[in-house]
Amino acid sequence: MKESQAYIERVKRVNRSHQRLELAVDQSLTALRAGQALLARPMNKDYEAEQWDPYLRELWFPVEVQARNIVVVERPARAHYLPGQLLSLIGPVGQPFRFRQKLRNILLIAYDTAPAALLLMLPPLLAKQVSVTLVLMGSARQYETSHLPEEVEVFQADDSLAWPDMVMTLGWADQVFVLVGQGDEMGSFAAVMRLMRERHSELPTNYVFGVLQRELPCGVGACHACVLNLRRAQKLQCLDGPAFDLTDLRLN
Amino acid sequence: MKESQAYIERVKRVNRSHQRLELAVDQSLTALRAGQALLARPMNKDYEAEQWDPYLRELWFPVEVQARNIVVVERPARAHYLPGQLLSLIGPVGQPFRFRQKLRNILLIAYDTAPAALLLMLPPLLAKQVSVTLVLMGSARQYETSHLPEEVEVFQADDSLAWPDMVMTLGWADQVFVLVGQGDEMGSFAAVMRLMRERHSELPTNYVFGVLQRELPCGVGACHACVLNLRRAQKLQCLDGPAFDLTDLRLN
Amino acid sequence: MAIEIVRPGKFSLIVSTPVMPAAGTVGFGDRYRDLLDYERLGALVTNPVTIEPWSGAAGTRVIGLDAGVLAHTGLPNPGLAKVISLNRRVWAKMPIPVILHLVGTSPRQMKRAVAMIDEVDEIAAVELGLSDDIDLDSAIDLVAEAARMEKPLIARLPFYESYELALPIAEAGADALVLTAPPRGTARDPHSGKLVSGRVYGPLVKPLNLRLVGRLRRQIPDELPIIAAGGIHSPQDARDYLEAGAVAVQVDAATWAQPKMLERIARDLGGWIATRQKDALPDEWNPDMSHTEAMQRRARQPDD
Amino acid sequence: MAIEIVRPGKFSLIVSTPVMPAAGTVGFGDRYRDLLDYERLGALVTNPVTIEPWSGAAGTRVIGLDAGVLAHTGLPNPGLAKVISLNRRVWAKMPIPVILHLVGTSPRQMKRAVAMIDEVDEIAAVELGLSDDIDLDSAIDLVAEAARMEKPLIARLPFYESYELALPIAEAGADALVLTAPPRGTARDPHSGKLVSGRVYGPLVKPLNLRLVGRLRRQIPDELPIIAAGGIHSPQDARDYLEAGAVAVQVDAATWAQPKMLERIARDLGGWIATRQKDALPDEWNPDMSHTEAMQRRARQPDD
Ligand SMILES: Cc1cc2nc3c(=O)[nH]c(=O)nc-3n(C[C@H](O)[C@H](O)[C@H](O)COP(=O)(O)OP(=O)(O)OC[C@H]3O[C@@H](n4cnc5c(N)ncnc54)[C@H](O)[C@@H]3O)c2cc1C
Ligand SMILES: Cc1cc2nc3c(=O)[nH]c(=O)nc-3n(C[C@H](O)[C@H](O)[C@H](O)COP(=O)(O)OP(=O)(O)OC[C@H]3O[C@@H](n4cnc5c(N)ncnc54)[C@H](O)[C@@H]3O)c2cc1C
Ligand SMILES: Cc1cc2nc3c(=O)[nH]c(=O)nc-3n(C[C@H](O)[C@H](O)[C@H](O)COP(=O)(O)O)c2cc1C
Ligand SMILES: Cc1cc2nc3c(=O)[nH]c(=O)nc-3n(C[C@H](O)[C@H](O)[C@H](O)COP(=O)(O)O)c2cc1C
Ligand code: FES
Ligand code: FES
Repeated sequence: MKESQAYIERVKRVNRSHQRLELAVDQSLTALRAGQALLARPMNKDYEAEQWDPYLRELWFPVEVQARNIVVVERPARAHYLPGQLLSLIGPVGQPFRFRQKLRNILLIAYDTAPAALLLMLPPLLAKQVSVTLVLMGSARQYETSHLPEEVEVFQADDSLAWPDMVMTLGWADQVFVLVGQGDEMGSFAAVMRLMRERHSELPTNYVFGVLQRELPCGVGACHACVLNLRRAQKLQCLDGPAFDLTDLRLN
Repeated sequence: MKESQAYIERVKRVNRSHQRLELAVDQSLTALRAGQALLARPMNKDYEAEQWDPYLRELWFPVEVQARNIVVVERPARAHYLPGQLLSLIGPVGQPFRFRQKLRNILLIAYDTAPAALLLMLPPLLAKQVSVTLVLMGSARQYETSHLPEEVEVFQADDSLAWPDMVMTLGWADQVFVLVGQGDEMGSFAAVMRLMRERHSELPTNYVFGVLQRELPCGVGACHACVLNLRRAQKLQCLDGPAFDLTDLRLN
Repeated sequence: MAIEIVRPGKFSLIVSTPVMPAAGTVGFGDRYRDLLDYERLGALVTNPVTIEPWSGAAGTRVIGLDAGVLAHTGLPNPGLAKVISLNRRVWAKMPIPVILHLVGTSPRQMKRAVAMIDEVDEIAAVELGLSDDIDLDSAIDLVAEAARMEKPLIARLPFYESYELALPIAEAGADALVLTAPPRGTARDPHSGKLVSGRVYGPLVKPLNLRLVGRLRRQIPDELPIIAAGGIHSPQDARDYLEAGAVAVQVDAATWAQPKMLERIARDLGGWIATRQKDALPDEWNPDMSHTEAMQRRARQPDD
Repeated sequence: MAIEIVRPGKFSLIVSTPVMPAAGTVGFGDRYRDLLDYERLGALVTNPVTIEPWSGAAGTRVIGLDAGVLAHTGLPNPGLAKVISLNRRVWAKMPIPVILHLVGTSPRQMKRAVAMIDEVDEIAAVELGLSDDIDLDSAIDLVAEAARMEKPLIARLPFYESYELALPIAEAGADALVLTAPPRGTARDPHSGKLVSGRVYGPLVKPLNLRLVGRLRRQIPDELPIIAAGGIHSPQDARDYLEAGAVAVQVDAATWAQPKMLERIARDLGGWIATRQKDALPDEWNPDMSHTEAMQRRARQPDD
């Protein structure tokens, strides 16, 4: 965890709804792993002239880490970024995703959110021959996936959150990661858990993880705005997250 | 007076302290004349995402109007501008400078401010063989003039506001424009008027003009933040200015 | 659409969209004619007017802040009589009701003002500005005096005192409340280094006043309309205030920074407000009550 | 440099720079260790602590605003006893005084808190947070009870009530005042569409509180130090408060957005403050007064 500076080197549109920013970052950030994020804000060389709108840092989940200290993030196309913009980055924020040792089939679910936070894991997993299924639910169905690796099998869930081969996918999956949009996260998790419970009478631990992307004011465990109630303890999204075992998270 | 949009097409440094922005502007603004200004603010295509820091529009005095709807402004080098930035412009703001019919020699004074607001008049005046003297006073003395037309004769005033050939320049000048920085404008004008009065027992009208560049919240005469007290009336910098006859302005 | 923005009773003030400029932001007349389509606004609220002429504040009056501005104009104005004679013709042409903002000074002066204003058909209503340091009794006396006017009286409450003043002012005869005037603050002029005190404008005023409006709406009688003001910089800001129970909103300094935003908000809520009719017209409202000139003038407008 | 930030008398609290984080912004311990050099700060002010454990607020707690943020954390904390046992070691290692922020609830609970805190040498002073809706009498009782503590008592006043509370609280035994807690406000969560009420942070709070500090400084006894808080986002913001008569300042949400800014402000004023010594140490100040642990611990530091 440190603060470093970066530049937006390139901005390119990847689909109707999203653009990718190539960031020239500090060496230390290239060690960043899937699940970990950056807290970013535009900055000004002259700190007395710092601008405060937008105010909070944005939570950016890298989708790609390239050679030459380039980290790529995916942002909504509406947002306005210009190459050459200086950024302040705090990171890495949070813990890497924990994958099963013998992971063979993984199910990724993006519910009312673009799947960006789930994309950094793709290259390593695919390299290890892990078969990846991505299911888009709710507003996530508007997300175009043509720019994703073709090995990834993509489904669109219907309004009851079901998708073709759902039963099979759920049966095969060794691990499930459920990424939800901001708002009623616990409600969205609960909805997905109902699907799961229909398949597995008894859900094992370390099987289905919920991934959060709430706004993080501080990102270092200081402001306590990201507290989560687990069965036995309170945890912080910024320090302990973004992924939590959904059998452990209090969903109501 | 209208609101229009513009883009920053190019940003280039002109001296140690300043940079020039080439703006691709609406056709209507190319009719803009020396003395008139623009009220500029960065804007966002998505107006619900409008950013409010900085808040007030900046008062920009064009230094050059080129073909192809390009207007050039000069800004401090500290300020951070990127090509491609979309701008909202309100203008033209204010009245053109009024020059004497048979103007032969003009004296321009920049006191505690860069002379940007006085530069747009140079090409037309020089074309008409008017000889131009520019005197830099106070902090204006740090302003490097190598990028200005070489026909312009530049002097640096000393701490008592005197400069070589002052007596001669004052004697020859048919008109004087005194541009002052923000802060104690009336005090700066008064100081310069003392110089003048030492030369001319009785100062004629339409001879020495004070040029103001106070921040203008509205620019259209609505907010009344730019009221000026003249001998016989109250005037507004935004509608009646930026130049006021210093024999008419209340300096205390 | 037609929205009643004053309490049921002797007067009525109808606007076609619940959005208007705040006092002090758009001048006395039509200074924004090149940048705004007045027809799209609910009403014109003039700059503050005093009975006697006031000269502007000396020295710096504007300090740019991070995402805001501090302004202390000193409310320069040539005095009520002059303001009327200078702007009467423009007001007559205005396609929307004209609300004159009157600076509350003394009841004696108020008496003179009332007499003058009652003569001016072009003025649809008066918004009375109560100074920040005013005590409760003086405020009540002022409002009581102003309420003798034959036009709707809207009272604009100061930011810090609005809790204490709201109910008493309502009882003293105000037909509607504006919550609130911009808060006073102090900032340093970066050029002169001097401290300047004045009014603070910016988006951050909105969450403060939204809370205030939400709370006060639950405390004052339903029949007394609240016009919300403070920090509105987007249509959503305005909708939030209406959701909180305001019948209309006033947009302030955002108009200086981005004039079109005022019109956008007005157009947006002009449609959205349909669902607010019930709140906008309290049930007790009696359709054949006497109407103001504004109403009659509106009747002559091509309907929008 | 050494600046006394509590009133002359039984206690003393010396800081080496008049800049500290505001309660609720940097946690209970050293959570900012990777991003801040604590040695450069004047003191650590902990997150709010309650006697009993509090769970965090449910649902959305953070809403980004234009140039600001609304946060309603619900002040989650494991309760005073646990907070002490969990952080004691970190506090002992802190190169700066530790000020514990205690949420004011009931005098009964306060009695228990005082007993616990008096046992903890690592706590240099207590900052008592008074809730926004507190009435004068309850506030006085709370402060009187807290003042029995054998440590300096700093009272943090709510934004809207600070005028009414300042003098009575001072007389009830506060050794310094923090002006003020972040104002409460309401904003709509763009994701859930729900209204959330909480504290509002942002640069625009500064001109409001600067005015307040300037006015109150002229109203309360000179010997009672004011620690200014609210909207500080640059060294100049902090200097303005000192100019207005504050002996020190607290930086709040700016630290979340740009952690280095807190340190910059502290370094900057650490030098600048020299010229403020006179204000910082009231004339009545008696150099051989008893000193707090903070003072003794500082003595062991390599001098900076
Ligand atoms: C003993 C105790 C226990 C508490 N426990 C919890 C807890 O477990 N979790 C928690 O989150 N909080 C808790 N609180 C805090 C409490 O619920 C309030 O959220 C908090 O005190 C803020 O209240 P307020 O009056 O300042 O908010 P206000 O802003 O005054 O809001 C009061 C109510 O009015 C509503 N409101 C405000 N503005 C508007 C508007 N413009 N339009 C419509 N409605 C509006 C708000 O949504 C809120 O419901 C507790 C408080 C106490 C005293
Ligand atoms: C009859 C009358 C005539 C007036 N004529 C004029 C006029 O001609 N021109 C004009 O500009 N105004 C005029 N005023 C307005 C008056 O001078 C004040 O400027 C205005 O009322 C704001 O006062 P305030 O108490 O709200 O300001 P406050 O913010 O309360 O300030 C009061 C004083 O404290 C100072 N102060 C505030 N904060 C601080 C701080 N943090 N540190 C140090 N000092 C601080 C301010 O600078 C100010 O001097 C007039 C007012 C009245 C009633
Ligand atoms: C009774 C009274 C008399 C005032 N007289 C003047 C005046 O002569 N000149 C002036 O600039 N402002 C005058 N003001 C206005 C104040 O300066 C202040 O501007 C006004 O109360 C609103 O503050 P603002 O201008 O910062 O918005 C007066 C205010 C009051 C209440
Ligand atoms: C007497 C009292 C009891 C409170 N109990 C709780 C609680 O159990 N849970 C909670 O989240 N907040 C509790 N709060 C805190 C409030 O929710 C509120 O958060 C606090 O007053 C500060 O507001 P903020 O969190 O918006 O800054 C309590 C506040 C008071 C005054
Ligand atoms: S974001 Fe501040 S504690 Fe997690
Ligand atoms: S800038 Fe508003 S009146 Fe001149």
